[in-house]
Amino acid sequence: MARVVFTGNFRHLVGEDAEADIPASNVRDLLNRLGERYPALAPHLDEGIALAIDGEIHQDALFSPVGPDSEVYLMPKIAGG
Amino acid sequence: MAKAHVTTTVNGDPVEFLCDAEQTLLDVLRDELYLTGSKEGCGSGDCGACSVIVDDRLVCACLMLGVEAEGHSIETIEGMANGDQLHPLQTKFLEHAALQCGVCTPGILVAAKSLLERNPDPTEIEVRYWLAGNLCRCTGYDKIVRAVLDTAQEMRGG
Amino acid sequence: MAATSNGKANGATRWIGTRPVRPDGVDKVTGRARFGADVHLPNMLVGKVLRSPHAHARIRSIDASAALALPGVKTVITRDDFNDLSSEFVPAGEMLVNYRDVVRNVMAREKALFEGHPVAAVAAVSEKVAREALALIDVDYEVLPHVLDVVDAMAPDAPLLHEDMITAGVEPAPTKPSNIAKVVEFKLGDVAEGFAEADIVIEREFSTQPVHQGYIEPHSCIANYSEDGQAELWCTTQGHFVVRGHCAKLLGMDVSKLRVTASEIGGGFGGKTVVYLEPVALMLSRKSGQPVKMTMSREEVFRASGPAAGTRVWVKIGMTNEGRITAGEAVLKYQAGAFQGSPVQPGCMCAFAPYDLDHVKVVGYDVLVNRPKVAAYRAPGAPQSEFAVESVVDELAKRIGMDPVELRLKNAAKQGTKAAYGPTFGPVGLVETLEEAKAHEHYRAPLKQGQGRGVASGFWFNIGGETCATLNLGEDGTIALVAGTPDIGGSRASLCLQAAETLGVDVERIRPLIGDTSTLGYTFLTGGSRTAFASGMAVVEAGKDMIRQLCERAAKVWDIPVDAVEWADGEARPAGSNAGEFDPLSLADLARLAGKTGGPFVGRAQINAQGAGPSFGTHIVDVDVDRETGRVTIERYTVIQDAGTAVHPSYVEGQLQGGAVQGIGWALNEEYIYDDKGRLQNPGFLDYRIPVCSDVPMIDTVIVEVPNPTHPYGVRGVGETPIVPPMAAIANAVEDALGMRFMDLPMSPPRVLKALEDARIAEAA
Amino acid sequence: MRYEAPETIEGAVKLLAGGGPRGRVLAGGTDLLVQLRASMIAPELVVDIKRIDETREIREEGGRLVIGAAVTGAELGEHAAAKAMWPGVVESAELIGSTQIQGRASLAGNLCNASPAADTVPALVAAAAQCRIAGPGGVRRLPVEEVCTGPGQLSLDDGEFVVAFEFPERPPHSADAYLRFIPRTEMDIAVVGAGVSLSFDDSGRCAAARVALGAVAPTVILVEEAGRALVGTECDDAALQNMAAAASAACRPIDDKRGTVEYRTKVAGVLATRAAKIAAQRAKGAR
Repeated sequence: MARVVFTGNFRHLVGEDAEADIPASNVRDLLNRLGERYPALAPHLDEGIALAIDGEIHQDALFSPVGPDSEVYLMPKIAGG
Repeated sequence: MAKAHVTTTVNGDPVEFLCDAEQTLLDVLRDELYLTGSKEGCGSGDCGACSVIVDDRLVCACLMLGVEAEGHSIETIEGMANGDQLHPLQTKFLEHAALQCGVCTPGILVAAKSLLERNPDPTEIEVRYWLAGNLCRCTGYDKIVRAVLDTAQEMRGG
Repeated sequence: MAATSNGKANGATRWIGTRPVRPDGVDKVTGRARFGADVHLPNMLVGKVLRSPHAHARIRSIDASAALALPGVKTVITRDDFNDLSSEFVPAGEMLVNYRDVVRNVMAREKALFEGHPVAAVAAVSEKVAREALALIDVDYEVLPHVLDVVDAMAPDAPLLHEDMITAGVEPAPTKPSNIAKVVEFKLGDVAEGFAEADIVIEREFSTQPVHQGYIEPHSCIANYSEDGQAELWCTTQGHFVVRGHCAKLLGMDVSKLRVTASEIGGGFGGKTVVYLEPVALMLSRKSGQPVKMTMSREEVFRASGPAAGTRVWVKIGMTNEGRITAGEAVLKYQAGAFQGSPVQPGCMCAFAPYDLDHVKVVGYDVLVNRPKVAAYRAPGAPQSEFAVESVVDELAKRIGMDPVELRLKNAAKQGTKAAYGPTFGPVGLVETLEEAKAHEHYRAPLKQGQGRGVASGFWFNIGGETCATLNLGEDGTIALVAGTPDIGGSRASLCLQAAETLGVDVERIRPLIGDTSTLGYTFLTGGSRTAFASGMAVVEAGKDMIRQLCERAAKVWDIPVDAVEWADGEARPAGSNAGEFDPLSLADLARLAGKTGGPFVGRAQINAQGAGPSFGTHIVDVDVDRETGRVTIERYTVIQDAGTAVHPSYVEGQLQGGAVQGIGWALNEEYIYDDKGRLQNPGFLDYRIPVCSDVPMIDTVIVEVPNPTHPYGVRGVGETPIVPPMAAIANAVEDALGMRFMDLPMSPPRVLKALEDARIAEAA
Repeated sequence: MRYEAPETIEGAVKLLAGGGPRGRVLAGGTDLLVQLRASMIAPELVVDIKRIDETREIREEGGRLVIGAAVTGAELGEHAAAKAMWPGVVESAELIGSTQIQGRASLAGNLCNASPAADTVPALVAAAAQCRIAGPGGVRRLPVEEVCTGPGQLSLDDGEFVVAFEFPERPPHSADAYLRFIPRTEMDIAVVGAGVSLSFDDSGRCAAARVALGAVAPTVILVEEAGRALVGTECDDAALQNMAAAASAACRPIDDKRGTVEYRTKVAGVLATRAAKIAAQRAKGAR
């Protein structure tokens, strides 16, 4: 079970939960399950998000692996100048 | 208004062109003679990207009318290398990585050449003030100043 | 097959870390390099934009009939020529863009939202005729009240830029529209608890002015739209694939029908990640049936492109008497300009990033004002919030008499620290930069009478993203490297070095090219400090792809299994039991045999680079202040930054130096000055004062290398972090010199002198 | 727009007198071309005076310096005699813009652009320089401070143009200095400018003093009270303080993008003091 932590405004979309344990082997699984569990979050998972998987930032990467004990932060997407 | 006929020397070659009275020397160089090495960064003499040498004086080509060039001699970045031999400043700018995007580089090289022709042994402060009219937004000027000082030393035979 | 690289992991590198002359260097010192405005096409027209003279006005009607009647005018376009687009967010340079807004930004629809907002454009046979035509276009405006300041724009009675704007991120959603597009919040722990643990709590409010990226090359492009619906576009941009996507969307084209070529780019710093002229030029070309060239004047660049957001930032930090920071809280209000999308989100995330904190709360507001839509500018959003935080941290250090570097070391984020914005840091180099600062001769050098010294640290994430690269092996064994990220400051050199290292060949044998949008797969732009990292990663992958092919071919030639071939030092060698059985086949040998053995070699990579390494820096600055005129002079400056691995150290140093000097301008003199009608008063380099050569000293650099484990050679990306620390470092140095803290930028002479005078008056009273 | 480059004063006068109100004189062009480009002006005729010999010469006429209208800052800076006689005037010309601008910008252009912030004008006024003006009525002379009547406004008649600047004879123990304040070290328009010209008697007392300020009023101003505060003194600190107070008191500046009223007023006194110190130093070393 990956431990998912919601940062920023994603917290507002998941009700009281700041964190959730989600079984997933990769980002796509994780996002699908998050969308099922938090319908309000679902529309935001398509664009504009980044995941920090064990500290490493992944953006637009559906098949990045998620480990059984991974800590995953759901954050806004980052760009730059 | 008919165009004016102007006879000049550009990088040592006799050049004739036709231009409107309103056209700047920079317009003429870039749009009539296709010498696009001189850049337009501001059009008001504030950035130095269009620096050229007219009769041994460093000027902004955007602040001179094309018609004023009649009978004068103009040097641009395109005339700086001698055939396939780069000018020592050009070589040193490459060695020192004294450019990033490179758009200010032609103007800075022309300005630096003009400095070294007048003052073969400038101090850092003299280099900085001479080049104050050449804006560079990428480098913070450090490597540019070092490249000019190093070239000066090399050209003096040091 | 066992491809071994000579990378960091194996110890010594042959090419990484060397300083060859850049491959595009000669073109750039001879004037040969072609930038945006350096191209002329046969039958070309000149396009010019008519811009709103009002900061806020409803456009009742536009009559272009007189302009169209002028001989030499080929076409005029207005809002009517662009289809309206619905709200749809896509990634661009900075966060996301909404096409509904993009189409309005390139050509005003219902309203002009800032002075300089395009309202029409004309294509004519010459610049002169085009200018005359602009004067003949009759626009009927209903001038509306405008708002420029972020706090004013948040007031309940402020003039509304978008009458249907409902603030996002607030529950329950507001019922009334406002200029606040979005509220964002980042929380860690419980700040109330943290402040309760503190012995000292300091709160301060800061302001920063919008600043322009200040690239020397104005925006420029040539569009050539043909009657068969295909088009080519040449433009100066940080990302031609992004330009293609935006333009295709705005013109209703298939992306395959639009080929975009990136010219050499004369600076961008984030400002050339969006489209301004490009869709307009394409539309003019489509309507006129001729190529159209458009170039902004410097004045247009200032009035209608960039800038970085002006901000108000409130910060509160608690600390124990021993110097442990217990909590940090901040409220950030960022100007977005005329459309939503300020970088307030990254501003929030970066604010406390250099610190290992248990309790953080940052709230950010994205606020519309009647100014040009902000664009990315080096570490977008971070310099403003970190200026505030690093100033308060300095004050805290002074309060307990602790050295400010010590205080930072005591609280520094390091590997394993839960970043204030959430995730846990992997290997990062903040502590290393602070240790270097402490040990640096500059930090201990005596100051002259009246001078002051300041330090500050800074953080930026860096990014990866979609990236392609191709290596084409020529028949003589030399290589053409094709990348899709425009070279804005020497990246061709760093890509060639990474390819040379991977392939084990001389870097001189690799010639780089920035491919157009039809030669490579989609590649995200040059920005986010991603080029050396992500294009580098792609080049390394392409190199490995080629090595795999080369080894397969050698195996064929030798008639041995492919796993019995190894690649080392630029040649295929028989390995294992076959070692020494055959003479090695060099790259040139295999290239020569290519045709007879199965065809040419092309190494490719198409990746979505993940795991960009965050970058920290620490700056030290000495200032002198003329007490009678208020002028602040930078006497000495040192930049220390973690580069992960410096592929070409000269260009890494250049990034650090350039970023620092841009920061000096931001700190001391750069600002937009508007009149009471919302018209910009200083749209030129004369009165928008970027640093000139004589304003600054040499900028010393120290490159720290804490490798990024996700990149084969440890690259992090270096371009953005160096603009983060200067404002606070300089404010801290001025405080050290004068005993007076400046919380409003820029610290321009009138502002400094006024503070000195006020202090003298207060002292006398 | 028509461009003409006459080779004689008479030729220029004839063109300008016939050109009507939309004829413009072109010397260095560093202001004119910027205004042309910004469409601030749209002259029908531009008369380039650089091919007239008198406008290009620096010479001494009976101990008095004469500088041609179109002489550039760079040329003036290289003229050892001019620099020795009027170091303040020369340094003011050398402060206009960048090296590139120096290669073109002229004294007359700087004056006739009629900006209150023109760098050379306070130095020329402090030096008591006169303009030699040619026109349909012949040649007349006008003190520099009387040429500009307001921002962009000149007292010259149609057909008139400045041919040269004439400087007074320089008594012994005299020198001038010019300082300006700009936010950067180069490339800016003066926020405040101060020109000071001093003459001392053999005993080291100030015999004559002229103090002129730029960018603190609609035109460059000659502050007679400031000069009087120095005359008869040894330019000691007390005298300089009085002079600075008089200088600040004479300011009638505006708030604009380059500075505030209070800033300009305060810094005018500071710069006048600093310039006076330099002039005094030079005068003591002179002759």
